[in-house]
Amino acid sequence: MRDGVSPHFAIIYQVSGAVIGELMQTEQDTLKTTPNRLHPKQGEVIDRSTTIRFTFDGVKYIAHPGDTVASALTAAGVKVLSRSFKYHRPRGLLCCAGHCPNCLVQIGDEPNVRACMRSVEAGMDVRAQNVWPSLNRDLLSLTQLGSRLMPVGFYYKTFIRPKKLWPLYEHTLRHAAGLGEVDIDTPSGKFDKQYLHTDVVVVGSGPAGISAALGAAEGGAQVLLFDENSALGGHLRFTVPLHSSLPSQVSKDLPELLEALSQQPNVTAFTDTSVLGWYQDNWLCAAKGARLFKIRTKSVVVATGAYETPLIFDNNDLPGVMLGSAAQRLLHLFGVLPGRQVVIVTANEDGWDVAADLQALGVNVAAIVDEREHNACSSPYRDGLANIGVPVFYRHTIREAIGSSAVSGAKIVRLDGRGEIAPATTQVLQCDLIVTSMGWTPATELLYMAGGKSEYSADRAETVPVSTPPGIYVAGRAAGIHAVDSQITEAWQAGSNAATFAGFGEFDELAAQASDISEPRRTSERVCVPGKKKRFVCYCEDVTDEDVETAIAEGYDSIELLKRYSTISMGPCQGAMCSMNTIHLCARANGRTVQETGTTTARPPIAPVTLGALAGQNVEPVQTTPIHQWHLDHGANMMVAGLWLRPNHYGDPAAEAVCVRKQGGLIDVSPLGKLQLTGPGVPKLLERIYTNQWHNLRVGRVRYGVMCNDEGVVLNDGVCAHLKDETWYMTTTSTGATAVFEWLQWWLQSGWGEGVHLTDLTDTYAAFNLAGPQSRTVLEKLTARNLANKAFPYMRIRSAKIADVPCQLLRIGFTGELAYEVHCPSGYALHVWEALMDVGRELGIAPFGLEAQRILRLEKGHIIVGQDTDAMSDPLSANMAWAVKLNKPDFLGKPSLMRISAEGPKQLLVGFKMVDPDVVPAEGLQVVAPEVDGRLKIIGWVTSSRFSPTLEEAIGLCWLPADLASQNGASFTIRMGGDLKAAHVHHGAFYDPSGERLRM
Amino acid sequence: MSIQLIRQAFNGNRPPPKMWRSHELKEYYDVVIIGGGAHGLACAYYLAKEHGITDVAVLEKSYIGAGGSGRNTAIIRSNYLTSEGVRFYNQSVKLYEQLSDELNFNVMFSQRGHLTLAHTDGGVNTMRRRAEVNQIEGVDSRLIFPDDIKSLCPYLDVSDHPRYPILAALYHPPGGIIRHDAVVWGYAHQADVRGVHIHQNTEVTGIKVQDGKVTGVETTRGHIKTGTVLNATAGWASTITAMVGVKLPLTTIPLQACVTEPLKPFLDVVVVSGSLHVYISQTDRGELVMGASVDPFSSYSMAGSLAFLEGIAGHVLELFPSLSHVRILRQWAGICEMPPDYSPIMGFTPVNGFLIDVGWGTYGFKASPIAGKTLAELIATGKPPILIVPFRLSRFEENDLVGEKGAAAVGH
Amino acid sequence: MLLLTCPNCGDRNVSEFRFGGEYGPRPKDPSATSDAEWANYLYMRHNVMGAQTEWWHHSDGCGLWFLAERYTRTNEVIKTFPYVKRDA
Amino acid sequence: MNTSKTPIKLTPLYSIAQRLGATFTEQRGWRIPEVYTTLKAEIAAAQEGLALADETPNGKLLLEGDQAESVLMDTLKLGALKVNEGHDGIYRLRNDLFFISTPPGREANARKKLTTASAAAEQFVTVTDITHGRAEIRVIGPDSQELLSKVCGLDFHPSAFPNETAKQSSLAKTTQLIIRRDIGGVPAFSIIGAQSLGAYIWDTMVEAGREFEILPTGRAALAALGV
Repeated sequence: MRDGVSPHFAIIYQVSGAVIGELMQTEQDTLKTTPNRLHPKQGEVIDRSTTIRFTFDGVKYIAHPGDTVASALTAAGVKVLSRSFKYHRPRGLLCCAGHCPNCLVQIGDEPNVRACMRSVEAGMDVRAQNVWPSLNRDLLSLTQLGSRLMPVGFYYKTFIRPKKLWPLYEHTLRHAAGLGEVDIDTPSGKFDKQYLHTDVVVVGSGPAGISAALGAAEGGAQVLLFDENSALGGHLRFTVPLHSSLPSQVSKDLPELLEALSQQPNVTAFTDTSVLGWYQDNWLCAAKGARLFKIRTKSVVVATGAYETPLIFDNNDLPGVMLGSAAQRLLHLFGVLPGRQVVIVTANEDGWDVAADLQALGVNVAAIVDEREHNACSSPYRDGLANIGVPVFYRHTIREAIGSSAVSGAKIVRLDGRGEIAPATTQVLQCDLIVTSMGWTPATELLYMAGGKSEYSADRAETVPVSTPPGIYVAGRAAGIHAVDSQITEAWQAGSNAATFAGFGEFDELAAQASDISEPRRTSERVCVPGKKKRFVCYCEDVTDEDVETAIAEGYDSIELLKRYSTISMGPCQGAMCSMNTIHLCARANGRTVQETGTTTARPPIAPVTLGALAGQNVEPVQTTPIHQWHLDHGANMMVAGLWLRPNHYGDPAAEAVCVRKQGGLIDVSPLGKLQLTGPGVPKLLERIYTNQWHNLRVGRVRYGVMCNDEGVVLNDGVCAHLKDETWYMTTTSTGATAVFEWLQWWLQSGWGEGVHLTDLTDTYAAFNLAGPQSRTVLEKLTARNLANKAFPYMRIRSAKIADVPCQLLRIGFTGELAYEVHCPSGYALHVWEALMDVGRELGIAPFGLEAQRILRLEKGHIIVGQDTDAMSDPLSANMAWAVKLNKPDFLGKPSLMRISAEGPKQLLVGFKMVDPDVVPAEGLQVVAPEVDGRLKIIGWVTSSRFSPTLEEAIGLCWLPADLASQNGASFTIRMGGDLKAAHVHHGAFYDPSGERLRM
Repeated sequence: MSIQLIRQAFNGNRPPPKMWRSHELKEYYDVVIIGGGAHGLACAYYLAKEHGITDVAVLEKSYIGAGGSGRNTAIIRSNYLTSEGVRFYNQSVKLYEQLSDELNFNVMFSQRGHLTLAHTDGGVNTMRRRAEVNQIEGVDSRLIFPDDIKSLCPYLDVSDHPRYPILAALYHPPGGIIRHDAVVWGYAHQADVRGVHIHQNTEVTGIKVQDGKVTGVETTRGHIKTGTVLNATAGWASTITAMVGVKLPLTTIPLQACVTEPLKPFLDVVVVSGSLHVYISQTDRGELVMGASVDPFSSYSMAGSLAFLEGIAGHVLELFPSLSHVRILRQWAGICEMPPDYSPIMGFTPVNGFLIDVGWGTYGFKASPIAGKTLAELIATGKPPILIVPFRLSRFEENDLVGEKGAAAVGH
Repeated sequence: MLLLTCPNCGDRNVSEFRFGGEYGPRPKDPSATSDAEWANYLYMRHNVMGAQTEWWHHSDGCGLWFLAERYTRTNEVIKTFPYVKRDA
Repeated sequence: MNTSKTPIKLTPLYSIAQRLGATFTEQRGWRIPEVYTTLKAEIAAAQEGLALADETPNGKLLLEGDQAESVLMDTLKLGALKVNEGHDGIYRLRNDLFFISTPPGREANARKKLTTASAAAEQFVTVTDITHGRAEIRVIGPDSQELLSKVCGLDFHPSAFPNETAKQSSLAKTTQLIIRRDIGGVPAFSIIGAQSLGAYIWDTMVEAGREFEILPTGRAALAALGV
């Protein structure tokens, strides 16, 4: 066994009397004592050598390291830990295993903590939840006075009229509901995740789980063993298994098993780790504190054990009513007495074990109430307990728990020959603890998620697995096997089979078949004892058996409808305590069998898991350009653009725009998509994916192109340069780069790829656009290349060394000015940028950001795909008809565009100016036309708008009906606030419409 | 307090009235509705109530509300992008506002307000566009900024967050949440009262068509003769429509959701973030109900995925950093049939008598009352009401898609 | 999490892949299609609850677009295979 | 024409190293951290714990084409490689795609050689230098497998990911090429991905590696380790 395991046998016997004495002296007025703490005993998990303090609702308590909040409070005699969800009834420890809602508390800023699972830490601030004003005097419990008016689903039938009062009712309902509180100042915390890969996963480390792990590891498989408890061993940690054919040996089972495990290097064990779910292809998820594990395994052994099933009887939720296994956990793990005088209610030998345990540790067993006949009991303690005078009531059961906020007695009743309550046989027994051991519900969530199926066995009154998918194995109580020696032998085989499935060893058909284990019935079919008070089926939601009957009578008669209407099993326990009992009640009410009634779907997570653990370490990719730090150092205001962080401006975007027009500016456009296409097939491909012509583009030239999908919708735009004979260089929009790359890969790989290789160079080159009348002058100082207009005209590409770095220069730009786009290898980016800035600064060049670029491009009437167009826009409508050549052969979108062309676009994207030049209509505002009835009809909308610092007036782009858009100067109105503002259509660029400046 | 409850309280052992009854399958029904969800049951109810057509069978292969009706995150709103969408959903909200009263069953419509967050300039523009369209169509909806967002929802992190800053939000006061199952049960009850036969556990296995006209339906419980069949099966719509040989523009994709343990109330509005693919609200019981965008690939499987939980947890904490200790209790999935233009497909098909109410994607539950009502009118009168004309199947061939698609995709 | 076998890289978590939708070839001669045929190609889908042939892209891996056959009800993958151009 | 400075190449992790107070050295025109903390500590981290190094200057070529394999075999006398296998810095990523890793500064020569060879063989093979396009970060040390298991779903056990193999996968939600390149028996993995994501990957690894006391490691320590 490798790390991850901390054997719990480190027993420290010495009680540090001095420390406790000191504490008692100084704070005896306020500090609670621990009257229920037993003497040290073997197997306990607490460290008695030290004492730590914590508070519960402001009162100070002491605990030992290893104590849970619940065990420490029980040691101090605290019985009420919470109030119920609907009626605010007092609730105490029920399962002590983290499966029920009864001990949910707030610890500091953490809501809904299971007190029975959380170890005490010094200074912990534990508080009761959902109580007002306090746990012991919760006025909200008055709601039960009206409980007859609040049957199941009462809220569907009330507060309907008058309608206007519903918000008030709702407010009251909301504030009475809910459990723990979220503290707005909770820090985000540190969480992380880890992927694990293994051959076999074993879930649950009871005798079956450990044995299965050993069986699998022996075969050579790597095994991961998980347990939600703080130590390995499962029920062997707190039970003395006597129902074995080898009674003298099994008491040593756990130490032996743990020893064998520690010798086995192939097993890695994880304690305090809840397996949360099974997902497709044996993908498991588990949580250990702040870490989430994602596990890929070849096979799984489900050794998850069973939930002890509560009995439904009058006041069965009273603090002091506890499951047998809970009492044993308190006794053996924490040395805590759950009560002083106990009535045991049982239907199996497990109840007798608990009785013997309690008796031996000084609890007075007031009675054992066994619903079976005398001769059905085969407990080895039977005679011993009877001999020392423990009263035993065979063929009896409990009728009612007596007490107001804790148990003070038990009303028991005799059963007649048919198992019905015999009239006038009630007796009252004094006690402060009622322990029920009525049987088990196998914990089959994981099995069901994996596609396994169970059937109800009426003989056993339990469900037993009947089919498991390949690679999934079940062992131990989850498989209906209760006897420890059978658990160990069967589970070994299950583990071995799991290893075989994972590819270790030959499959042994005979050995693989589970032998027919004959198990005595341990579980009672009696789930409910009728009575006159409240009997809770579902502790989370305060649903009683009468509620279940009422719901079924109303028509919510299938288990799924019943669940949704009554909210049974939808609370924090997720059905662990109530699902089997509900199915029995549902079956009975419908006159059907348990098997016919079926179950609800098992859904992850099996144990509640924090959002923090699921989120893990914060990993949100961020892309930065090679000169990111320069931008930060120069006061850039950064903005998020897709995954990129880019400078929006450096302080004054309008001034940056003016500077570009007057002298020049430099913008970092490194995020542009850059794709290299090589091979003889490139021209043919370009013809197919762009809407315009490409075969005639000569080397050294650059052309603008629009890409559409087959719907004719604009996907992307950019330029493509013919670099060399068979080499082309394509640019795309920055946020569309990945999508275009995948799009091209798809067409290349699905039939259009002949003679074309595609390489993504987006990150290989940084790109800067140097724009403005001075740009040539700047560049000339850094290169030997002839930049004269004739040698290097508009829409051309040239290789050149800039500041001694080999670059590609593209004479293109979005700004409408003379401009050069410098593409240089990314590693040289800062060198080239700084060289351009150093030279440019003297000539008045300044850096500019995206906002200035948006102003400049709008002045030119250039569109931005994705802002001015959306997922419905075609290029013919979006003012790009000039880039569509419908007379060339097939290309993407052609049939759709042919149709749009034939029918004529309905809407057109067009420029506009405002009548009032100072009014800038915000992007997203609607173009409207008043109708005769005064209503407004929407006829278009504004996609882009800015105040142009160059023209000193508001300009923009908008969608308009085609007939209106096609009339230059036509008037229309834009709705702004309550007013309608007049605008008129503007055809062509707002600035330099003839395009002289970029051809200078 | 309702008389009904008081009566129930003091009636002792008398069983409460049945919400709906079981029936033998009849040989003939005037109308057969396939799918016992909110849409199918609402349609049956309005057929009976408003058009006197009561010889109606609702066939449900499982239990009523087993599909999307019981698996959605119960958000109701009408702040859509297009006029067609806004008008349609506004009528739906109006019907929802009266529904508790109309059905005499409290569906707990909580109009607590709905916030759609914008994290980028482009997002702000889209929200403004929606606010404007909404206002013009008479729907209460407006753009608000961080100070107002903070006061409506103090737990949201509106600080200068590096990754997904909250720049603005579309605030839609009439939006809210509802008890989704109650809508199903309420309609089922009132349809049952009016004579509609609700057949649960009755799966359709075939549809008979003669000379281009529907003549009957085959089920696991036997054959039914009818001349009118409505396919209201949402995620399964393609499988039912394939029975009459018609192909639909649909892809079925799971949509997942999850719920936390109950918490004391702290979140009073519905919060949605498109960029982070998350929506979150707190139920009256105190649980947080959270959903995301549809799954990354098509499927009819309703097994949830871990990737969904991981993703939504990260995104919720991005918005609400103080929720890291809050525990997820349960996850689930439903299936959605996504059309290409994010708008429903309602009305006639090439097969006479076979009508569809499909293409409901992730926005079907919100439309239940108005979809039921308009389809009932279509079935009763044979004429499509003006509200659903834009949603006809033939729009795809006519190249006249609905513009909701414009806002849904493309995110530069 | 579903495991998908990239014909190039082998078994990987499905989160490494991008789904490309149900397989449906582009009409051979788009200019000869009717509006209905073109709409059928663009929008109509079999959307079967059963075995579906579909496109996947190993986007976080080798960049291969390939085909898979998968049961859409259970997500069980029957097989994955590289696309082979049927006729040039 | 005036140029004041000699061009120097910077990696996407340069600013991070500056902030950490690294001393720098030059490697084939690249400015690269020499030492971040102390040479001794960095060597110890690599040998006994976990170290993180910026190896972006390594040359990186892509060789694409159906005949790429035969060109490689002809020029380099290379034996056949299966997908994911590597030899002498040549890794097969797909049937028609190879990744070639060279020592810093050697990429131009390698490229020329391969281009000439494919031209001579009249094969349609494309050789592309992507050295500047990819950040290359190496995690070194006994804990490197465990560190990677926190950010990537691949199985890093030597049986599943042997030395000198290369896989492309998702790491911290980004696409990365991961090559196992042990150093003198110490496990080590090179993570090669878009340079624009380099700083993000570095920060993510540092955060995930905190529990292992991960230490940035400079050129000096790598040299001492024989890299």
